[in-house]
Amino acid sequence: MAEAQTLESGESAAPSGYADTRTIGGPILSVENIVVKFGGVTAINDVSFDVREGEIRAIIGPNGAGKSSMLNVLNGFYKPRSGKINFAGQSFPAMDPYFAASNGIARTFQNIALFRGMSTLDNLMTGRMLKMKRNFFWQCLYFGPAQKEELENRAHVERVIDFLEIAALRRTPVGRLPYGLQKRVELGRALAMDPKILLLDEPMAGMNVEEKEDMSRFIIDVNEEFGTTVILIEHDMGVVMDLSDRVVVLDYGSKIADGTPDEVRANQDVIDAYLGVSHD
Amino acid sequence: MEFLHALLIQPFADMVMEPAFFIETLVKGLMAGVLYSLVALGFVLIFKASGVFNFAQGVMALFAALTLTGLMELLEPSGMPKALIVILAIAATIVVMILLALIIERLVLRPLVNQELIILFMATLGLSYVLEGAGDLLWGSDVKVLDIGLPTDVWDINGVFIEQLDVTAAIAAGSLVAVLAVFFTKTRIGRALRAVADDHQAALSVGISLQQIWVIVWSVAGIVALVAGIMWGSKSGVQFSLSLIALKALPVLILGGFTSIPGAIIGGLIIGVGEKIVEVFWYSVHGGAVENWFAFMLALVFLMFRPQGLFGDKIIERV
Amino acid sequence: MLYRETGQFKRNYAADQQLFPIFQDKILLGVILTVALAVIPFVINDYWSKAILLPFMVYSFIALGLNILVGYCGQISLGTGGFMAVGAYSSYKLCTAFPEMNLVFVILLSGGCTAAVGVLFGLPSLRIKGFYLAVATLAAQFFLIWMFNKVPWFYNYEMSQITAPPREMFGFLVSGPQASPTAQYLFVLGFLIVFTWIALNLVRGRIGRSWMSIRDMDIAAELLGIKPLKTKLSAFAVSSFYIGIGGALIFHIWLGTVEATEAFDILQSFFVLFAIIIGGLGSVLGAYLGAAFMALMPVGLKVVLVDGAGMAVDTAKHIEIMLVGSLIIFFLIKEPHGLARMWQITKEKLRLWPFPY
Amino acid sequence: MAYEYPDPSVYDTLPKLLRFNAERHPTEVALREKDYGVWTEFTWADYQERVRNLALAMHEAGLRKGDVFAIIGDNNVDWICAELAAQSVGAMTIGFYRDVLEDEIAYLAGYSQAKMAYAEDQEQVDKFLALGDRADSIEKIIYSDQRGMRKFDDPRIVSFNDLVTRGAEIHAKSPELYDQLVDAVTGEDVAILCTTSGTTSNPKLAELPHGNFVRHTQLYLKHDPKDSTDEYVSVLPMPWIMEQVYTLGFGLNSRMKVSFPENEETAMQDMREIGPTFLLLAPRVLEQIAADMRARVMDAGPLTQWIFEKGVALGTEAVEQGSRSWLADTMLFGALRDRLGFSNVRSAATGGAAMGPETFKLFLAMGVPLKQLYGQTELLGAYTLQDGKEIDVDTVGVPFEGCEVKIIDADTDGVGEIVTRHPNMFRGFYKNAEATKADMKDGWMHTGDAGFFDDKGRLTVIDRVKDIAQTRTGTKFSPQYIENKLKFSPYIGEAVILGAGQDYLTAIICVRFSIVSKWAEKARIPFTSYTNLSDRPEIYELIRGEIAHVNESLPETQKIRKFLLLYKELDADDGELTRTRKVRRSVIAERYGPIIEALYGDGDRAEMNSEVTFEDGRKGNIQASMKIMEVDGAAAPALKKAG
Repeated sequence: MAEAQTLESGESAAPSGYADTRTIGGPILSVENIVVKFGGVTAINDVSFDVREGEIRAIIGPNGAGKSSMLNVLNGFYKPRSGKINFAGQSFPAMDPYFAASNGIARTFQNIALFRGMSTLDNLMTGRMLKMKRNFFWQCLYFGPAQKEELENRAHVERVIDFLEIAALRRTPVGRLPYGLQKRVELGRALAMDPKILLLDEPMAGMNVEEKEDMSRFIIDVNEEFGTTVILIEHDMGVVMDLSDRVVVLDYGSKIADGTPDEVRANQDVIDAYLGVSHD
Repeated sequence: MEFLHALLIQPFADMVMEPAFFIETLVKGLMAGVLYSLVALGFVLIFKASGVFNFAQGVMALFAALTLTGLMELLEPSGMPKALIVILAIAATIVVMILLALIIERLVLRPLVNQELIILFMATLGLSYVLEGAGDLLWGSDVKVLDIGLPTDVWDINGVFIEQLDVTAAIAAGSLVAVLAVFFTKTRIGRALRAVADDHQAALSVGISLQQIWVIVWSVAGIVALVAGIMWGSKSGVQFSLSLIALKALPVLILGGFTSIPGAIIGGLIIGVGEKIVEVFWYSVHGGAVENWFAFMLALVFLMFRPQGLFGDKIIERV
Repeated sequence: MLYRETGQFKRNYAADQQLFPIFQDKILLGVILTVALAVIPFVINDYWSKAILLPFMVYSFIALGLNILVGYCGQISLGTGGFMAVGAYSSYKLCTAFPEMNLVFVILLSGGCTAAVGVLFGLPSLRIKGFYLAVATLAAQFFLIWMFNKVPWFYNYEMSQITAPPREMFGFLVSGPQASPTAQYLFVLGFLIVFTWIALNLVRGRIGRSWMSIRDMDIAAELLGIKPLKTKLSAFAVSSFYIGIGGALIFHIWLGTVEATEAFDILQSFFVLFAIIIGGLGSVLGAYLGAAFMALMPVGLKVVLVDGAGMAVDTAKHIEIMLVGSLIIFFLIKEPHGLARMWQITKEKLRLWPFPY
Repeated sequence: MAYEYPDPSVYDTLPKLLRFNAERHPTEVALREKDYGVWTEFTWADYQERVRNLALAMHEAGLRKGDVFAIIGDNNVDWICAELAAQSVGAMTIGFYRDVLEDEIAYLAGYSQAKMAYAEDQEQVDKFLALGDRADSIEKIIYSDQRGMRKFDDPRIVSFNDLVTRGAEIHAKSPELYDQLVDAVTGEDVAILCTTSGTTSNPKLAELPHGNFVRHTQLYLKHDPKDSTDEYVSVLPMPWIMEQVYTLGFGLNSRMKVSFPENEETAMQDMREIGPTFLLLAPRVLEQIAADMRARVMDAGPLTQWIFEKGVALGTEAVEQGSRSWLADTMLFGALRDRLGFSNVRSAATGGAAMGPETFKLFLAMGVPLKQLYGQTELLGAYTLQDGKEIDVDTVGVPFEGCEVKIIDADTDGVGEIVTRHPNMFRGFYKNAEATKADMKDGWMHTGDAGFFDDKGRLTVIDRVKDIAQTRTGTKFSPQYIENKLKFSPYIGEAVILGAGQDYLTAIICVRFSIVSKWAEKARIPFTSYTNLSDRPEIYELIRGEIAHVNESLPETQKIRKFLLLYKELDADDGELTRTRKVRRSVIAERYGPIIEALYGDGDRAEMNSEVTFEDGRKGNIQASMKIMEVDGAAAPALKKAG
């Protein structure tokens, strides 16, 4: 567990004047008995868990444990064979991607899925798509309401740019950015949606220590500043244990543990399934 | 009412009333289908081995046929026996097609390696223009008669007329498929080619470079194009429209699946038969020339329901 | 080299997002517009109009339309010729059915008809991509041309060749054999300027970004709340609208007489596709550059090879075909974003000179 | 042009000047700030309103005349508004450098008993909070960046915007209050407690009264006039005296527009967007710009390189003859100026260190009229400035009118310590009479710098007096002065001059890798690494030529006799340089003892094989072998005896 030290924030050692001002609410999203199969292969087997409003929830597990599949279920890209998803006061057998997006579920991808032909700014602006309503006619003229709407959303996106400290990259085509910054821009695109829930698929994969620290800081800030619920898949155990409030552990598509980082760390099944083999 | 009758009743009545004519149309359709299949086969070969959708396959057939007729015209004054001329010309054309494959690999494919497939597709569009221009420039653009001595008689089997050329084409196509099947399953290179379709690394570990594979595949596709060109050319002359007719191989592929050789054959037959029968028996409904678009519309409808084709692999998207 | 940008700063997003934020670019645009509007109309003659300017302008228009679909939205289409025919034939029908209708409305409405047809043939794009879609659009090409050739209603039960009736704008004849080159030129130029401006507005706003997001990464776009079908169909609609207007302009202004199987065959589809590949996929400027190249290269080659070197017309034509094909391959290898990117790189270099980066 | 500045006897404080401008020119743009990608403009009325509201709220919160107000953050409108607001109620302001360490804040805040602080963002607020008891005098901490602030629940923390809102309410209730507060402050009251760079001990705080500040900046403006058409981009550290003089002094006196860039990374681009008419750049920065420029042109095509070389040659030649080359300007410098954002520059200053003649001429040729200046915090910044009439690389010009400068304890060459006095200088060090006494003798400020006057009355500054070294034979020399001359060579990155207590001078040289590696590539000299490159005989020969060139301008006794090329670059991370890239001689002497010994020995190689402990506790084993080369230009000892 040497990695855990690299991200020790040291906040607990700080003097008075600090407080966890977040309010963790009731469950905002939950899944019940989800089963996902591809052909004959079971990717997720009867998994249930809930996510509380305002918390950072991690899903961990060895490679192929079904973590990404779980995120894909949550935002509607995969349709489960059985089980249900409870969200926004309703219950669904499967999520619809558009419904997820329009009800405030945003996500990033494990392999960066930016729009490579566009600039950083335009990529972030795509995150505002659902907030922009002006019809085709006004769009043609780029005048009056359409321009007003465009500029208002630009102003919003600029706040995200400021937040993520990417002002210098505004006009750069994202394809030219280094990997770590692409990840940051992708987070920015998700943030531009004003999400209630942010799904992060290995946000720190392939990053160096410094980039990981930056990204962790951004995730914590998003969670604290905007009260955004974060659901996170991450390989780096140190990061997960530092960041998250509660952790779900998957192994071969099944849930083997669920609890606070400390509880999970102490769980024998988890140690056997994951922690034991992670030190390669 | 009259229209519905013409659409729904009359054609089937005609089929039943004139079985010989129906069978003849059917056979004609099958034979056209065989030729579509031959062009489609070339597509499949290249697609399977490199993922490249070779739009120029039809023009390659035209180019091969033009080269063949051109060479035969050149050899004719020599006074050699016809059979020798044909054999020499065919051999030379095969050499030309292999050279062409080498050139294409070097000048088009190699610089575009690792590019998106859609870029490669558009490059083959450009290639088809180059080949068309080159063929016309070298051999002239008039319609040419291609006669390599294939039988042109018509058999009359109980009132059903069947052209021998069509039968020859079917036999040629059949043997080509057989040869290819042997090539792909029994030879080392063939097996490597199959491997490359699944995994480029795997093919490299067999000890064949990607470049070599491309050259081989394009050469084989060139030879297939030559066979298709001979058949089409013998039937209706060598002319530019050949490359357009060859476009019909595209819907054939959609029906049959881009990666399946049997699919190419069966798709070709379905389209050949389908368009002939619709053309002939529904003439009063549409007024003719539906062959121009029937295949494409069929493919379009088909795509809506089964995009991977009859025999193609299922396309799975992963996030 | 020529650019001087010190002291050009933006106080608000409106200024920052304007079409031509750099002062020197505004001057360049002003010069081009002045020449187009105030110089050419006075010097134009029949040859320049019919052989050079009209083809360049109508193909720019059509290339602009196709570029929206292919370059911005990433949906390949080989049905351009068919859609041009829809524009031409629907304008013919409208024009003959309502002789009093202003030609501008006729042409806009025929663009609308084409958009509807385009949407219909765009439906498969929900399920298929790339060259599968290319094949599907071939169906549109072949079916539409067959239809205009076979269904007599479309050519008013006369000859399958249709002829544009004379029509006036502001008292000047713009279509028919008596129309003056200046009037025709200005008529097409008006369309071109207005619709280029609209295209620029579309591609820089919400709709343009939704197209590009579908092109670049459709899965990610869907999860941002972009509806793939709606977005693709909107691209098909806008694209076909432009192509239809282009077809109508070809019929009414440039050629005057067309026959579906000749004027709008599959080679037209290739022609326009090549124009945008050479010009630059996903660039409004690219549509202009590509159309200029494709429309003017044959003229240039004819002057050089036939008139100059005394080559046979046929041979020159073959060379032209080969040249176009080679250039397509060349551009795809060397500069997949075409002439527009080359211009952009040049401009970037000028802006940085004497520094290389 | 005679531009009338406000009468300093009436408008004798900075807030009064602000009020004056807001009354006379309410709609004129005073400040710009790039936020969220676009430039927000503040008119004089906006500026005044913001300062007024903030001041009223601060006053309500208990800030009074004579209190100390601490400021830390990036250069921006909020910073200067906070500063002026505090000054409006008569408080004294201290600016902290933004990367200052906690200990220094603790020291200064505790020592000055700062009552309130402006800390821009969470990071800076953290610094104050972390002090705990060490800064118990602080009653309020004002922040302007909301981000990350939610986790604080310290009651002392208030938001800038809340204060501004509160101030507006107070103003609505008592409209005369602000004017009363401002009028209660006079020119005799201290405006700024400016930190002086204490390299050895804790920093001291120089008391700068309002009246002195206003008058001295007007004096400066007389020598370098500015008006409301002037544009200035604030990129230097805000607490530094010169940035205070420009942003507040020039800004308020001449209504020069001041713009603040978005952040550090975009500063150069933002500066270009504005196109300043006036700038101050340290010689180090200018050298860096010139070096970058050359390095980038080296990567360009041959034609561009040719144009560049020709243009520079033509331009330099013209400058040497006191004119500008029209041709060079058209073909090169026009574009070059634009790329760097210097197109509109009408006046430019530099100072603080020596500068290479080539670089100096390059900027002059480019149309950037560089003038060197000299000054100290205690003397309110610059008090000498070149007149710009001729190319003058060495001197810092003549003193401003009314500023007395003299050299004391001069040696035979006229070199001695520079001492200065003028009517507007600082009043003393805050709560530190002892230090005041040490630096101020009979009303003269002892600068600690060594320098001399030339026959035209121009001052030349050599080095710190305490850094002047002596050879065994008694020759005085300034290592830094010679090192700087060496570093003007594009091929020399760092240089260390040795010779104190020795018979003659030697040098340890670090090549400038970015340039030398390109040179080597062009000359087809193979190399694998910095170390390997530094060992090539061709490179030794190259550097030898450069040193010989410098030797020509040095007195016989100060010529460099031998040198070697160090196997590595000197590194601030290894403690060999200060963060401002000054050589740490003691560290060098200790770490490279064997090399130095070898330089003064007879061998022609220096060997390094020792274990060293770096600052951060790392241990490393250094093993290296370097050639030692003699510089032919220097006379051999035997010859000297003969002569």
